[in-house]
Amino acid sequence: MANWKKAPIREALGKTLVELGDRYPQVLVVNADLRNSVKSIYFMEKYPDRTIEVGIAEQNMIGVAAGLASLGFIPFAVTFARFASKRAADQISMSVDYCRNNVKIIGAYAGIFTGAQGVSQQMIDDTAAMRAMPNMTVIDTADVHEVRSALLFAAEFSGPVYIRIGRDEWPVVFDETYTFELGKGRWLREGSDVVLLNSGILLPYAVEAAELLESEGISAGVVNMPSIKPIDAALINDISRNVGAIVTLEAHNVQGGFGSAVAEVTAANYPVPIEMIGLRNEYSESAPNDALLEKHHLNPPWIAAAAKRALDRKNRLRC
Amino acid sequence: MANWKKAPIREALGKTLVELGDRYPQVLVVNADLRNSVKSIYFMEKYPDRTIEVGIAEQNMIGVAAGLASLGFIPFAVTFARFASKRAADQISMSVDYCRNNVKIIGAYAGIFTGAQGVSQQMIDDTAAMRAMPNMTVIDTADVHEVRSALLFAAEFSGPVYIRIGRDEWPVVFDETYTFELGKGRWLREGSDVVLLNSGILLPYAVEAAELLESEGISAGVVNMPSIKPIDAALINDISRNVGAIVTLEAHNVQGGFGSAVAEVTAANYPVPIEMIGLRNEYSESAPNDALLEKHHLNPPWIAAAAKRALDRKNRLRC
Amino acid sequence: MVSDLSVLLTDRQGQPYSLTSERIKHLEYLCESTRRDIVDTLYKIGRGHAGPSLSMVELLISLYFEELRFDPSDPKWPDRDRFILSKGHGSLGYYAVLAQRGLIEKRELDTFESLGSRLQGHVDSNWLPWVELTTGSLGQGLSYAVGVAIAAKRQAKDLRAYCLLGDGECQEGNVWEAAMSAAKYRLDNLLAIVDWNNLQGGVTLEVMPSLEPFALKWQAFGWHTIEINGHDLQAVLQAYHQARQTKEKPTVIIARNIKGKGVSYMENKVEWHGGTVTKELHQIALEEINARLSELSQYADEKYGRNHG
Amino acid sequence: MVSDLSVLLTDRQGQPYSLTSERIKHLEYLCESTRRDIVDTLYKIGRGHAGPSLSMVELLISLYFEELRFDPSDPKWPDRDRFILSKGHGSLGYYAVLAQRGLIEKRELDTFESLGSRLQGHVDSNWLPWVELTTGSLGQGLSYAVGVAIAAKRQAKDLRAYCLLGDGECQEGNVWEAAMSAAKYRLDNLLAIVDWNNLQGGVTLEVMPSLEPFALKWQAFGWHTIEINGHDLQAVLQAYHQARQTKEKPTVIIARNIKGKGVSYMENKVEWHGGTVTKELHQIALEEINARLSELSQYADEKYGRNHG
Ligand SMILES: Cc1ncc(C[n+]2csc(CCOP(=O)(O)OP(=O)(O)O)c2C)c(N)n1
Ligand SMILES: Cc1ncc(C[n+]2csc(CCOP(=O)(O)OP(=O)(O)O)c2C)c(N)n1
Ligand SMILES: [Mg+2]
Ligand SMILES: [Mg+2]
Repeated sequence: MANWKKAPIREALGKTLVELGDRYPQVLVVNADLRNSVKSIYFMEKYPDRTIEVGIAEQNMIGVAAGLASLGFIPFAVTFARFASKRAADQISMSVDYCRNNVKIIGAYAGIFTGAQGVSQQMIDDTAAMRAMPNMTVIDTADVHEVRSALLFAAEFSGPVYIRIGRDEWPVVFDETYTFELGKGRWLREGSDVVLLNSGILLPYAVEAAELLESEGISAGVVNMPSIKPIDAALINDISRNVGAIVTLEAHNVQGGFGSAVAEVTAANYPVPIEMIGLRNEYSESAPNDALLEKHHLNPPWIAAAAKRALDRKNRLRC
Repeated sequence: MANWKKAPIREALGKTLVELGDRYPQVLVVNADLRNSVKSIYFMEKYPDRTIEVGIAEQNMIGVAAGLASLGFIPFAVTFARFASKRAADQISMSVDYCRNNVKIIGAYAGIFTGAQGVSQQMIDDTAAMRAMPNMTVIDTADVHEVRSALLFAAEFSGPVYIRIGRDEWPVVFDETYTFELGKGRWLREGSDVVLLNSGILLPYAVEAAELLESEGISAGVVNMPSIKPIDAALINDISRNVGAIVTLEAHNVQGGFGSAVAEVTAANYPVPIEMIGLRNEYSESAPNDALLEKHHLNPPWIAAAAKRALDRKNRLRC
Repeated sequence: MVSDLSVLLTDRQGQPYSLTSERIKHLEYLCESTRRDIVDTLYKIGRGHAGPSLSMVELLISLYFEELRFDPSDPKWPDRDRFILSKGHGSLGYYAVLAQRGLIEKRELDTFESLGSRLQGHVDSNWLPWVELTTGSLGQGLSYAVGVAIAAKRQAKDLRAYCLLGDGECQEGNVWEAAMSAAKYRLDNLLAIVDWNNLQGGVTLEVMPSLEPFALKWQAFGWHTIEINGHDLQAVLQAYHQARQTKEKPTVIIARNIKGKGVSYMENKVEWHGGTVTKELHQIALEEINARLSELSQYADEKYGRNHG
Repeated sequence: MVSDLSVLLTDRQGQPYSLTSERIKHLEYLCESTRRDIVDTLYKIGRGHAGPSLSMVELLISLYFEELRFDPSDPKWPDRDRFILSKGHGSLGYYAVLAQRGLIEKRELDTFESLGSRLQGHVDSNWLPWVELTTGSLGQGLSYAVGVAIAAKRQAKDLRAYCLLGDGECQEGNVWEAAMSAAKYRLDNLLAIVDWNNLQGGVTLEVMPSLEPFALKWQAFGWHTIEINGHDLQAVLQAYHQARQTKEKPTVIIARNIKGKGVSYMENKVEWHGGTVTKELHQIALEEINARLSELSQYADEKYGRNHG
């Protein structure tokens, strides 16, 4: 098994916000009383005059950010994914997405690995809501380097962006040279029987599952696809045609999220069997990450089992 | 072409609410200052004491409804789909869906045919958000009879329900005997080359498209599937296996909605080509319905063209 | 007889000017002319929110003819004041005011709500450059205006943010979130104007949650409040002026208005929130408005106004 | 020396009773015992919101031992009063109070936030039947309580709805929407209690939007307001009593509290919103609490209290 170094994801968020502040004078951070948790406190300490604090008022957070953007600022509205996506959903739809205001919405504490605090601090259906908005760019992130790179991208990119970000100490898959590319997935590992197509924080487990499968003689590729919208249809088509069996992975409900976005592409081009790893239309609970990984079947053995199911179906279809 | 009788959809909503009031003493209606538009005014006139009016405050509307449900009432929270789904999304997620409170959320003015009032009174991404919630039942409706039947179902059913409902005079496809069945789709017309799988208000155009296709020698089935969640996976599997080409129809963005739900099922079982009719990741605008049907390619000729594309792909896959 | 009202104000440029009764009469004329366009368009198109549009005519005419700083030739002039119509369903009235001010052509009103028109059912910044923010989902405009006002302060720009809200709209929690943060940031470059017409969408008012004591609410949220009759142009202009003088606090003008103002059968009638006019009703409305217009006709000339960029 | 405080109240059954100083002392004992459980659990589990939990101990002990009507043997008794902890992150304190009251076992506290535990990180009605509504997304509880109160009135039930909110939580617009509708429905069977500890999640208070003048806000929204020191048990009980006497209006108790109350190094320190204690810090906390407990030990006996269902 891979022996991962670990690094705390929210620290990467906090530090990268400071880096953005250093690089781009137009970048502001808009907080809704979660600076300590999401680590935007670092930005506030360095750039108090570029920090807006609205208190516990996420609807206002989004509207204010839209107004700030209209004068040329690049506001990063940073809070937990639940509050970032759901608490101000109509404001995001009207004042940000429809109007294409240049607001960056950072959904920290996305998914279920959020410090054992339970359902209200987790978020498993934000991707579904955000990617259904016509103008939104939706990105999920896997490790500290992808977090940093996605944030840098968002500052440069003109238009509304939503980024899902985890919280805890987490395996580091990439390194400093990693660069997020909009609308592009990337092979981490070749494979010809089945491809594990990941978006977000389950990436290390995809890699481990591929190793498991290899040990059983199954050639499993691993592709990382942080860009959920726009999605890399060309790469998905390649995989569909050339490999023909897919497992999608996300820390999100399997209904409506990344897996669903992949299924849309395959259905529209080359239909192939897909197994989806994620929350199986269920909420999670308060518990340590390991326990949740196991409970929700997000562990490498479960991923490997899903890969075998996909492969089986592919083989059956082919005869 | 079919020569449809027409009937105003929001009248059906208003009248059925009264019928619910007559049948079920526990039914309440919770309004947020849209009684005139959504026609819950009829209920209020007959049952003022069973009407709650919160004003223009949809977050409170949902929370109040949850509280009312906790004492055994069956509250119908009725407003425009935009405000019903997006303005209180976090409240719905926490206080209704997660807690399985017995609240019925009625999203009137869903889709784009909402009286030429423009984007803010339309709603094209509610299905995506609502169906990603683990406990929500999600229903889209096609005509006045389906509206009525879905509302009757919701009152009987225990648990959170979201129903999409249109607004305008609209072709009547069903009759008084029509009964909504949870998790069930229904054949309106057999077909062996391709199936038009509809959820919601585009149904008459699906039927017309099938007629068009017939005149061109293509056998197109029509299936109506108001129950988006739970979805009729068995029927979709039948169609996938026995027909092998699908066109989905919905007055919703093609990303994340009904079409996407169908694609999830096919990918998980029998992958087949799907073409999706709906908003093509775009917003609509203020205009008469006919103009919008044409602009967004929701008309029978466009549907027929999509069916041919799906059929083509099926044939190419089969050689 | 026309006399000097002896009201000395300063304009947005800081220049003193005296509010003469001619000037007021001229503005009154413009208001009635705007009302005519509203009812004509309503009749021609057969759709629109007449009551909400007629209610705010004086507020908007005063803004666009006397108060707002903007460049008529460039809707996106960076230093313009920002006006946000948070009650976006007042679109018809807003478009008629823009037409009156010459920012769009009057004949464009005939395209209201038709395919491809810039005049969407609710004001829409994707279609019409004079609109700062698409609204129609009530309760969102003030937050945006707060963002504008904070941004202006951070950029040391002298521009002001103006936001017009409905009274019913103030039932939205979003409005109070915005109000709280505006006070916190001491946004004296922000003016909220509430078109208080004591009616919203519903049929009868008694069943709605009451917003009173309304001024007290805003005061408790840290705002300076000014209450006026919002159809009294002099009061409106003085209130705008007073708001500009108020420092360290945002100001809200509570304009006590009449929904449907200026068309007798529409006044204070919730039925005229939406709804369309028959030929007969249109005639009645026109007669009423035309009568006032002819009374005011001697003040029609631009020379009585100012600021005709 | 123990003397009659000569405070005559009526209980939820309408029976008069006199608030003796023994009774108060007994409640004080229970509060300190609850505090001990809070810090013990925090130390054992290594997670939890200590400051928000310690802040509301007196409010909750008074509720669960003196005020609320419920059936200890049946959490779902239909006629029970409904208590909604809108500030769901105060879970640890809430669980400790339930344990103190014997509604859950004390040893269950050790399962806090572990897989399958009924004691979720934020109070959760899917897991623990004593919880009426899962919270943790701030600002939602009051609306639910409004729904309960309206429902009770329509069913002519004598039950009351109680909702405990954080002060920071009142920045949520949802709270003001709920407040407005509660006034409209004249919900005198609804009591909101605000745990005003003048701190929220953020590091420094100056940067947060101020909620003051807080009582004025509620008054402007149509509520009866009572301001008390929320650690003074007598004041708390009198306020609950007064709220029950107030007719035709909802009441809010603004309880001026101290975040982290009872553990010296936590008091008024926003650092202790979350965060965990070292062994040393745990010892210090225990010493402080134990000292008070031994002072109060003579009032430990149940006989000083009442309502031990
Ligand atoms: C969030 C939201 N909820 C509901 C509506 C539907 N709606 C449109 S206008 C209106 C009434 C507005 O009343 P008020 O704010 O007093 O404005 P007026 O029409 O009186 O000018 C309502 C409820 C909406 N547009 N937005
Ligand atoms: C809607 C929402 N936004 C943000 C948070 C994150 N959060 C949890 S506790 C807290 C501070 C709460 O402060 P206050 O209401 O004063 O309660 P206290 O901790 O002081 O008792 C915040 C911002 C949340 N739980 N819900
Ligand atoms: Mg009004
Ligand atoms: Mg607090």
